[in-house]
Amino acid sequence: MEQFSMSSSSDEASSSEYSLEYYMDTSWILDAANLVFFMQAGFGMLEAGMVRAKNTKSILLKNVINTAICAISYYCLGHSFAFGKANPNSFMGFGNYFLMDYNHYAYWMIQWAYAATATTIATGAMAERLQLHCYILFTLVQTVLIYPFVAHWIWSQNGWLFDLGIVDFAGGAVIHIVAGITGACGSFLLGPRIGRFNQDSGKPKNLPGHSVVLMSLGAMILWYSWYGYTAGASMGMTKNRVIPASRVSVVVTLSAATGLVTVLAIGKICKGHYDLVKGINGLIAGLVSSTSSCAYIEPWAAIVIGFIGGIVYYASSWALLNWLRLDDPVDSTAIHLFGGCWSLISVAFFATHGRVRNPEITLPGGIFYGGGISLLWVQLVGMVLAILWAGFLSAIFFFTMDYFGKLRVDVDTELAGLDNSNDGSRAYTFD
Amino acid sequence: MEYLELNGTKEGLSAAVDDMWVLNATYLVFYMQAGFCMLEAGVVRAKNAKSIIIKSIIDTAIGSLLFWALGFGLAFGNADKASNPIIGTSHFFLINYDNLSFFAFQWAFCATSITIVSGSLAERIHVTSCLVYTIAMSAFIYPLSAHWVWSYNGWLRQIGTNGIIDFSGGIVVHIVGGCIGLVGTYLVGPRIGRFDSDSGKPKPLPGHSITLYTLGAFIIWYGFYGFNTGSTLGVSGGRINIASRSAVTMTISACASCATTLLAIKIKSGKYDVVKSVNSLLGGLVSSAAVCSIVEPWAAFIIGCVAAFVYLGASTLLLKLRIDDPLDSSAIHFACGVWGALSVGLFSTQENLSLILKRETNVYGLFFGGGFQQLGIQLLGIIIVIVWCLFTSSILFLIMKKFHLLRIEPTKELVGIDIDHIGGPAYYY
Amino acid sequence: MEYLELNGTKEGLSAAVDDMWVLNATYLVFYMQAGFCMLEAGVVRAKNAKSIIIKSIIDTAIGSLLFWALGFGLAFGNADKASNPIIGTSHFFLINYDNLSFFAFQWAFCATSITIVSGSLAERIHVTSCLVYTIAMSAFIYPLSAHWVWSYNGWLRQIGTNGIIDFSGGIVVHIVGGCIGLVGTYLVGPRIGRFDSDSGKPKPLPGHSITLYTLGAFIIWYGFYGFNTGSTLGVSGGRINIASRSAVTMTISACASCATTLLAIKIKSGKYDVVKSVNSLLGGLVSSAAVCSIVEPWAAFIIGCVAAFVYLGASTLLLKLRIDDPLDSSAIHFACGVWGALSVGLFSTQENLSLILKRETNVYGLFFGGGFQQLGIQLLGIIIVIVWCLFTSSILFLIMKKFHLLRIEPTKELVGIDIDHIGGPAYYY
Repeated sequence: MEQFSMSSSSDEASSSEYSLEYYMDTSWILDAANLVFFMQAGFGMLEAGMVRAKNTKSILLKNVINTAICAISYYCLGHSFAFGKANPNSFMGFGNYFLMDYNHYAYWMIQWAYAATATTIATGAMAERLQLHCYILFTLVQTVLIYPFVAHWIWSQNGWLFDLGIVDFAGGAVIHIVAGITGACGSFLLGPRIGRFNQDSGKPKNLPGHSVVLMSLGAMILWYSWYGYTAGASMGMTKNRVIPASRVSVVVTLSAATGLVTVLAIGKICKGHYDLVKGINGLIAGLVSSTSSCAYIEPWAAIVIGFIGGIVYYASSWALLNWLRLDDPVDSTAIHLFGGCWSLISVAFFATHGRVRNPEITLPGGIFYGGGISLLWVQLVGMVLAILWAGFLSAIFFFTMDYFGKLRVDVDTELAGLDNSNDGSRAYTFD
Repeated sequence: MEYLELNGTKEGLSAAVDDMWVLNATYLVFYMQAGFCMLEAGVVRAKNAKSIIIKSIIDTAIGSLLFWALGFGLAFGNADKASNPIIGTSHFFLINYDNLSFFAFQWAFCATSITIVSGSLAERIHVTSCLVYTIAMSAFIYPLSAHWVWSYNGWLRQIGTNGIIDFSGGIVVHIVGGCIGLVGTYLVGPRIGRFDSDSGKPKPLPGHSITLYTLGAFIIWYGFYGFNTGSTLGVSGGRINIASRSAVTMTISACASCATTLLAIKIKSGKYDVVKSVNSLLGGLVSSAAVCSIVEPWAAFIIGCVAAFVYLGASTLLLKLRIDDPLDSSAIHFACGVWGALSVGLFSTQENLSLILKRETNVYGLFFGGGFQQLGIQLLGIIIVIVWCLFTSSILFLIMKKFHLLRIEPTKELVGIDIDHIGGPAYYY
Repeated sequence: MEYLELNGTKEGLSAAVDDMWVLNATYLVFYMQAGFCMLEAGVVRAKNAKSIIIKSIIDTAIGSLLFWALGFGLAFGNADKASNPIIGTSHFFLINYDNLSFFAFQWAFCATSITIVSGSLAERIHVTSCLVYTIAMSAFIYPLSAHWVWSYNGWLRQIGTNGIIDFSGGIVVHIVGGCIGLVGTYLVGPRIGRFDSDSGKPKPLPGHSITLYTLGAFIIWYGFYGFNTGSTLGVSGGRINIASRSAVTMTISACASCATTLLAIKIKSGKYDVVKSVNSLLGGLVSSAAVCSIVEPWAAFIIGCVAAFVYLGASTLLLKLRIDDPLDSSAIHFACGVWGALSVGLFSTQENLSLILKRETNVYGLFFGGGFQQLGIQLLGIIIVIVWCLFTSSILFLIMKKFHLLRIEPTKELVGIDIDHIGGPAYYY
């Protein structure tokens, strides 16, 4: 993100506002923002495929809510808290509420699309049992109180983690860790779905989603839009930024492919057959694993990162389910929280190319390139702080909702399916 | 659209960048066909899924061919000011025409307009009649409206100080498509079982897959970014700022409209309604089409909120009038299109309007003190286009009705079009 | 492809714009994977949906890894004219290679070629054999064809006045994919129940969802815009005009092909056939791949109309020969690919050909008086590539057959691959 100092270039934009460079950069951002937005369709299909047919409609509604409500709240307040220009400080931004006195609309577009992604990922973990109004309230909390602060710390030029020199190119921490931990909190407080664990033995039982085809469609759409998601974070094409954008495209593809292959191979070895559902999750875990580092690493490192990302996903998914009893219907905690952490940490080992977004700090190079472990500490601090902030605030929110009995649907509704009670009718009618 | 330099010189890198922008937008608009196809397939019953898909394919394929052969010439032929304000007369089959990226973009717009109609007529008309109205629309009805509103010498473009303002097809695409769909669905009559035969109360005929429906809506939304921002026809000369503004305002207006409907229905009936919310989202997008480049974000918010009620009102009114529009296409595209086109006269600011017109103007939105003139012109333009569509499409559909080409027989309708006409159902599980 | 300056210096703004164009196109081509995946999933029976998806995804992933490791080096290593015309020998693992956007674009092409094969082999082969042919194709078969046709020093590129012309992979991608698929499906044999065991008449085994099928086709269409227009490898220096032309001609050719099939089948059998029309649409796109940048729109129309009959003829012929290709992949990609590659020798105009070659040429399309040379070169190239694919893939598939890795057992085929190999069915309703 911003390492190529979007905000500074928009300061100097007044001079260059009518240059071709400016037009190109902005059109690049807009194109990328469209793609990032399209991730909503990808997540929508992915999650719809992973839930049971009786809850499909509610999950689709959830995604529409996430996108729409997020746009409104991010427009009103979220963007100001993250990137507002008045009274610069290291904790949060102020000013430019309702996009007033703000001209860089394209920048708002892509940031909104990022914020919407963070919301959608988080709510996936709470699928099939959360009351629908919680989706609306949670979206508000996430896009106004939780996400913008982390975004400010890491991506804004005044942010304190930015000053420390944290490297998070396309949001491994800002988006995936934040989304993963909030989702995990919600999912944990909600408790598992009915029937997820055997009542006697406590063994987890499979509750397969209703359509692997939709899942794959969603994953393919995600893969596609991921190019905009990561390459767009270069925030432009000129001044040699096209080179990291090209690098990003190659790196992301390699780590996604490796993630998929790794998880499929593990499944084949452990279970004797190819597990497509896990494989697709592995694909996404591979994508997530390289988000922080994608502009800075060599292609071979992408393979290593994707490989470890696949293992991290598979192991954490198993551990969360069997040890923590966390029932995450779409595995978003394992993919995004652990994948996001790995992506943030892996930068400290593999980084070699490009320059860090803070122009005053030179990227020391990863540990494998003899850069020392200073960067690793910064990355770890960023990771822990993002987890604490997002985890703490979201826990308060979910506790409050739970306290007033507004969190989880009642047993009858859950058994009948959310669609039948909340939205009136089923998602599918084949007569 | 085209307020920006269409006929400017095409030289050098900035021209290349402009064309690149237009081409990318064109692809997105073509991709909206996939969205409409899924949207429509999801909302019909499984027994008619295949027939609605073939209609989508026909209108894209046949419509594109005819627009290439005739439509584009009628719409944008002889774009120099000296020529005919009613109809274009050159560049048929792209003869002697070089600005292919502009052509491709217009082409995709025409395909969108046609595909809107098929939603209104779903589940009960002959595939053949789809062929007929596709030909009529792409070769004649759509091109003339486009000429009047968008061509440099179109007569609606020339009235008043600014001429009619329709940035990216709120009138030309959505009102035309929605209005023809409305006429069609009125003349075809409701689907069997849609209204109780005794009481006349509407009964729901739910579509077979909300998932497909939502997927379609998301794809349309995605494509709409090409639709609205591509209408700058380039990025150079500050046009990228107009495009950025369009992207932001259309997003806000769509989301506001969706949220309004969601909450309004929740408050009224205690349930969340996915289909209506998504429809309303589309309504918000449609109402932003004409106006997205010339309003402030907060105005887009208001436009979106109003669009929700426009959509809900229109949808309820249609049911009261016992007009059965399976996809609510006419409520979405016609009613919200009209609202969007009117809102140009209400919310456009002087600064933004001057920017897209490339000259200072004293006539702008009513709410900003720009007077009634622009509102009047918009109203006039809307009425003209509606009358044109009503007239031509009534004739078209009545002739088809006369020759029994319009509606399939009741027995076949009950069985489903797919079995009889398309050779088997869409699904085998 | 690569007729345009591949190795030109990459400096300044115009290089950035060019790379941006290539990258956007690359994303679109990768997105075609989603299209193929849905297309193939829709056309198989529900019991095999999961297995076809896993094949699609595996070939993208493994294919990408191998093309990165080996394929790209074999195809485009040592692109200076002094080196080997048969095989490239550098840049394995992207070592010492900087033009990453070009690499990514080529990569997406390779993935497309591989994924075409899995359609032909659907519903009856082992997932493992999919792994094997993916490795062979991405590391060996595809790269060599690409080297011959596209690399500066490829030997097919150097024969005759212009060398072989394959603008965006009609030969390299579609003929290679389609031909290997054809060999595979012939050696695997038809699905159980496809041909009546007594009479030998083909019986339909309809896919489980036409909706998915159409969605896939629309996504492929969308991705094809990247496929064809991205092959300019940039927009500067007038290349954007070539891209615009490609976008227009490919659309016309696809629509013409679709419309022709639609009407031809309607006239012959009285029904509209969605699957065949959509296949024909894809056939039109495929036949435009080699030729889209060098023909006039009207020629694209003719190419499309002929492509429809090429597709229909090939499809019928395959059934006559009792070759069961579940997706008609070989009819679409192989037959229409051949037609498209030949049409370069028939329809290319001197002006357009000079433009993409960046020099005056006297050898061009036969119908424009450019003589037989180009047609002959195209024919030669096609034959060479076909022979190459036939030879390598026969060996490959025969070895797999020998070791019983190719086809699953009949009992499992009847139950469906998903239950046995992939751990459960694709759907739970």
